Amino acid sequence: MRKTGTMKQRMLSTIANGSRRLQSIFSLILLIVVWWAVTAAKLVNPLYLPSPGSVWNALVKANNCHPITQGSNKIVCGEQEYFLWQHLLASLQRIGVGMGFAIIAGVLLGFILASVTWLNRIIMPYVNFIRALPPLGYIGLLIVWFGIGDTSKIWLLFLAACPPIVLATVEGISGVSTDRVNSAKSLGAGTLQAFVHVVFPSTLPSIMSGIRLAVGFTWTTVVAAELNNGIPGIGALAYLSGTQLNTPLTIACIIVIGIAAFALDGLIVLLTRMVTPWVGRE
Amino acid sequence: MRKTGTMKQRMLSTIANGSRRLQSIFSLILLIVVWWAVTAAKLVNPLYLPSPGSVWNALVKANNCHPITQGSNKIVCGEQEYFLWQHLLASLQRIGVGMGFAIIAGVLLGFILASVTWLNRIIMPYVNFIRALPPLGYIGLLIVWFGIGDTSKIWLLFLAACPPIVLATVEGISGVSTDRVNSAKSLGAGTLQAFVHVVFPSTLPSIMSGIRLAVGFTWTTVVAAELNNGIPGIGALAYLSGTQLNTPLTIACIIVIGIAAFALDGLIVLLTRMVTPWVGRE
Amino acid sequence: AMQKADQLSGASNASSEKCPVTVNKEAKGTIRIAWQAIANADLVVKDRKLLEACIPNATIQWNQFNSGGDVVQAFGSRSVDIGLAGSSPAVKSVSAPLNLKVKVLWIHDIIGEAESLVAHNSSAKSIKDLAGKNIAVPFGSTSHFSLLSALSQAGMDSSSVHLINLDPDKMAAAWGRGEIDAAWVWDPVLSKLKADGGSVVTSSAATAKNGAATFDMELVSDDFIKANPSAVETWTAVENYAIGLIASDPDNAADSISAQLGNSPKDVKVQFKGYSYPDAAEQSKIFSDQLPGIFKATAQFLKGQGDLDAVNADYAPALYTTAIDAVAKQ
Amino acid sequence: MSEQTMAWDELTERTAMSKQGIAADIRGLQQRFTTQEGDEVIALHDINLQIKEHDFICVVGRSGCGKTTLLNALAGFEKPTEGEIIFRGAKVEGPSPRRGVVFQKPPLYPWLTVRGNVEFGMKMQNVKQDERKERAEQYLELVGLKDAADRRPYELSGGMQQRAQIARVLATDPDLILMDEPYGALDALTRERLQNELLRIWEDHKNTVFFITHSVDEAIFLATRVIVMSAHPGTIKMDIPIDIPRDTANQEDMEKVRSDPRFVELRERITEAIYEQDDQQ
Amino acid sequence: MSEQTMAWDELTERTAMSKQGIAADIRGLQQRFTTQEGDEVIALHDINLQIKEHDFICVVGRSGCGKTTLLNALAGFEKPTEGEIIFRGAKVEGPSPRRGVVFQKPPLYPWLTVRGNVEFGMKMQNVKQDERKERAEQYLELVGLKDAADRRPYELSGGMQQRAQIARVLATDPDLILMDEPYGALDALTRERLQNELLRIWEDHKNTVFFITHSVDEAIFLATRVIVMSAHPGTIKMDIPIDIPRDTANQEDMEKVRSDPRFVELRERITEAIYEQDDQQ
Ligand SMILES: Nc1ncnc2c1ncn2[C@@H]1O[C@H](COP(=O)(O)OP(=O)(O)OP(=O)(O)O)[C@@H](O)[C@H]1O
Ligand SMILES: Nc1ncnc2c1ncn2[C@@H]1O[C@H](COP(=O)(O)OP(=O)(O)OP(=O)(O)O)[C@@H](O)[C@H]1O
Ligand SMILES: [Mg+2]
Ligand SMILES: [Mg+2]
Repeated sequence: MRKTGTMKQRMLSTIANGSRRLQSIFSLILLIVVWWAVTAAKLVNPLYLPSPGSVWNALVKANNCHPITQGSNKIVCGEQEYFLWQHLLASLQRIGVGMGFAIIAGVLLGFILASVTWLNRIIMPYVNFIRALPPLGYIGLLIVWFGIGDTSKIWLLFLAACPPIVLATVEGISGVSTDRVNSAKSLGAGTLQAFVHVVFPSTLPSIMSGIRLAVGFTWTTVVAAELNNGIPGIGALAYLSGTQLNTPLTIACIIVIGIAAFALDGLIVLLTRMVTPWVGRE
Repeated sequence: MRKTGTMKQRMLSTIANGSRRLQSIFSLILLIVVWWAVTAAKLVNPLYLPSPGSVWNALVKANNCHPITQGSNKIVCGEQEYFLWQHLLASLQRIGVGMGFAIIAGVLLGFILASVTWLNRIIMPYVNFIRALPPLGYIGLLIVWFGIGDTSKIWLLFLAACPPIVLATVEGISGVSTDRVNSAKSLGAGTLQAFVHVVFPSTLPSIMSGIRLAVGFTWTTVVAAELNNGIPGIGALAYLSGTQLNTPLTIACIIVIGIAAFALDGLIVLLTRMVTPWVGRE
Repeated sequence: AMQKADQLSGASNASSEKCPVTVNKEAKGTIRIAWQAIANADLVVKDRKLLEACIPNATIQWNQFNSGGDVVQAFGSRSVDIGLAGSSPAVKSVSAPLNLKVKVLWIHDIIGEAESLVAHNSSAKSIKDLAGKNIAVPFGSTSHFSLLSALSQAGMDSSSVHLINLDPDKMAAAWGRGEIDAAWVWDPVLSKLKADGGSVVTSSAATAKNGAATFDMELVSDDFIKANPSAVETWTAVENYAIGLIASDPDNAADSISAQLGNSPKDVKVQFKGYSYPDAAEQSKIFSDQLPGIFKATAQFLKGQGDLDAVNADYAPALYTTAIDAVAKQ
Repeated sequence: MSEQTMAWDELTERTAMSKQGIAADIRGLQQRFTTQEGDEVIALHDINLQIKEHDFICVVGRSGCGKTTLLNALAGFEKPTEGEIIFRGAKVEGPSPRRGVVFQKPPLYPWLTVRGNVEFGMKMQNVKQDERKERAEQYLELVGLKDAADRRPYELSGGMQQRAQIARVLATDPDLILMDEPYGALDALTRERLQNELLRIWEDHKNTVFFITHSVDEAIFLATRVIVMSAHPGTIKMDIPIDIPRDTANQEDMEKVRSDPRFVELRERITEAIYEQDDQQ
Repeated sequence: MSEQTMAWDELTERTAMSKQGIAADIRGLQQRFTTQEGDEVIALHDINLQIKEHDFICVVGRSGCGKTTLLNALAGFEKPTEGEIIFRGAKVEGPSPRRGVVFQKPPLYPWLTVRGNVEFGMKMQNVKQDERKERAEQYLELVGLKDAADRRPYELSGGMQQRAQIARVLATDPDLILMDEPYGALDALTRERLQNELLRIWEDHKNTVFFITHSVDEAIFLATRVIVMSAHPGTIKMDIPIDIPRDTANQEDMEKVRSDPRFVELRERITEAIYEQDDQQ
């Protein structure tokens, strides 16, 4: 009786899993079909919304070498001298470095601001200030200070990613139950130990959600960061192809950005579940 | 004895309050002094970091009428035909409308996605997708669909603000203690009532922090939104003055954006404290 | 740094190019160049790696920019040595309040029909017919300058039309939706609008005739001139060779440019017609006879717009003619 | 199966059950949990129990033996891994206002005052405002929270929070009252008063009560039937009717009951049943 | 004033206090809260209490009378509104590992297993790993959680969580043990076992214990001194030494003690003291 129960359950869960995957795939297919139908019926000028086919072609072309015109013996490889995946990789590197610094600095700053009240009063206004600054407004200043190389781009991504992490950390800490901290101190933890062993893990879910938001944020900032001298870089490619009215390539870039961001986000969600398994179960 | 105690406390708290305000003012003054010293010592080319004085002049000029060049009898008012405060007001309106729709749609969508699992699986990927899209990448599509008027700008701000609110709502709901909901249902609440009377207030702190992040986000997007046909608009002014290498005005705009954003943020924090007084006290 | 796609795939076909002018073995270090996506000989040089071949001991660094303003900013932060900018940013950079330590080195092209005013309504014969209409133009561009000049030449004022700041790639959509009545713009958008029922009202060629010429030019920093005069000369010689190619072998030149722009060689050849590409000999004359005056006029116009604080007494010191004159003699 | 989609034989069964006066029927209930380490915990195993209308059931058992798990299943909070529970003829599929629950940890709503919390259930059940106010007042008085009615839950002591929860549930007058150690955090007098009030309500309103406690004395005082559970896995070890007459109005009677030989005997038997497993743990 | 910045007369006072064997001295303690509505609640008023070394103090009183508030003040969790507390000669200014606290609601750490939680305090106090492991095992056994040692706190029942917390605190062997209704959620046998263990530890290690309970019987069994508190505002109503001899090892002795006339008398007096205020509430 118990065994069949388990088998039945296993079967059911396999079916459920399958249907779950089906739903996602179905939703994707639906989107592509609608897109295709709209373009096939010529409801929109292909200059603005090219067909799925031509976007796919742009994607393939951007990852291969091909003659510049049919029959010509001049071969060009990728777009703007780099393959699309190289552009993506370059942007990912910048985001990775920027996020890395942002996580370290944001969490540290968050902890400091949450514990030192007077520093909080002095620095928090600036964090909130930076949080609202349009990247396009101050990228010029960053270029002036850090040059047109990767440094200014990474600074921009860093400045975009840092404030949400600081805020999430501060908010997470203010939400830590005082009983937990008091209990740790009564058990012999010093201020530092209580931080490391109790406040930090209690804040972890909040920090992770801050990181998640920050990564999304850096993706939206990547075009602004790569506007000048951003090649190779997927944001720069998206912008440049737009100015050349190469809409299929622009849309291919946007889709690639979206998919990469989506995958990265999934990774973070997975990681979050791994490091904070207790969330939602208390 | 008790009375003096209270008086002493009141005095102490007045002093503390005063010193708190002093700290903020002090931090502001410090920044301006450092800024002034750096520019006065000519450490940086004024093209990139103008002196506080010239930024102040740009600010004053942008809010007044003046002859176009010294001695000329052609009078211009403000910058780009509008006073700076009019630019700010125009942007505030766009942000207000975009945020308004984003709050309504984001919270509703969040509630729906949190309760209907299959819809979540279908729609959530798209929300995460949109969350990562660079505004500069898809503003073109919005213009195709909604024109170069305010509609496309408001759409952009809406699309920037919506995902953080959806995420915060879904996350908030997943964090609601099951005991709370079960208790409400056992007390006679239907699914809808349990939502309105228990899930919603439990999620409110999370929603408010989502809104707070979203507003910051819209500010960073306002330049991208106003890049095309954005006058009057403080984002457009900041960008245009940047391309014209009018750095004092750019910095004045950025500071105005920062201060407006900071004030709006303070308002939201205050509102949050008012509507969720229990946070951090349980 | 990342390997380029052609190296990665082994399809590299440009590195075999030989230096067409005297090889400069003297110049060393890094030469930082700012380039923009404009159909002129600079892209031929870049595509064929001519500078790399002609200055073999230096590292050539190509940095892409989107507007003259950005390039000027990069000069200020000492991030580039040589860079392409339009004539109005060039004038701004050497006038107050910026007074950058840069000189004008080269004219890549003189803008003619390449930047034109197209209108929806074919009955608009002159800019006067557009009074009160919506005209789109990217603010701060050479087209913006030409449009304002055209308006003032016609005795109009910027307030007699409704100017809309619009990126070129957004114009087609606004055009299709009927949100703009006219636009002053360049290719590929210009061709799109013409194909989409637009008719040309006037062009930068016409405004140039009336004394408001616009150019794409190369700026070079004083520091770089001082440190590497020979490299500056080699650069000029290479550009001169490439400009010659546009006239002598337009097919191959168009192939190179289209490879850089990411469009088709056919489109590039159409664009050639909108510009004139003076060689070093012609430029030598333009630099000495016309440019100081044109710069002064431009500066006066910009000052009237409130874009400049003061007009220089003489713009000749802002021009670097040594290299052009030397190359012109060869 | 919900009440709407009942088949014919279930309907007849239901009629039969109500004729026998059965309020809830627990059939072959098993509840398993998988821990994070991957171990399987069998919290309840093969529980069969029929709760009659107007029963006052007290459940006792060692800490961790599955009492709360059983109560959660009855309340409809947790789907049984195996087996089912029929309440008033329909399968339990979720929470219902006919089954009020007093939780082990009071889930009060911090955005409402204590009074607002007590009124909450009545508001959900559309009790008119006047009546709601009156009944809230009455129950606040009953649990001794009249003075603290306008405070927020987080401004109450642990015992006060528990009392607020009790008032909130009792004010909605559910058919089946499920209580998880409701009086554990209360002092003896408050406890006695609330015990008596509960008995009075139970007698007046003819509710059915399912009451978890650690006090065998309390169980014998209150119950018409005591259930003893044992752990590993949680099963029903003893199901014993209590037939000692009592007069709740009379305090001194209580003390007399305590020394009643039947009480002493019951107490011994139940205690023994609870602790038989002792050597195991 | 912290231990570092003691003035001379305080130092002499401290010496005097330790000579008299005073562990903690509560002087004119008042604790006020302002509720959200703006009302002022005087939770404690003018509390004066000297706790001697090796005292076993049990605090009883009506729910909401201020027991937890007093314990919080002793633990150093809440700054007194007025008055002060001197512990071993130094003013209490914050939590300290010398004063271990068992909370009313167990604040276990969900990122640690039960074993991890029990080891936590020892780890903070740099107990060597071997000893830590051994002691954790020993205390887990003591509270009957050996089988559940690798589970997470949220996989435990309410009573099991409470026991885990008790093991965590006792394993660090604090000088002053502050316990807030530690045994309220436990069944009688577990409770008895833990009571005996606590007494054994108290006798062996000569700790001082401050123990809040609702059971007068428990108080008399355990305490050397029972404090009765009354509410509105919270004050000490009675402070009574307990001198009934007991042999914790002998279970049957307990039952005998229960019928000791001195026990019965004490029980009556304490109960009366607790409930004198009854008519007020
Ligand atoms: N944060 C607070 N704000 C306002 N009032 C409070 C607060 N904390 C406690 N009180 C009040 O102080 C009084 C004493 O509370 P305390 O928790 O000390 O009671 P207790 O004796 O421990 O009760 P119990 O036995 O129910 O746990 C209560 O009336 C309570 O309402
Ligand atoms: N989510 C869970 N995951 C794993 N095990 C669980 C979970 N919930 C409960 N258990 C286990 O099920 C058993 C029964 O738990 P339950 O809460 O029903 O006990 P209880 O009888 O109410 O105990 P107490 O008197 O201490 O409250 C316990 O061994 C507990 O560890
Ligand atoms: Mg339980
Ligand atoms: Mg208490």
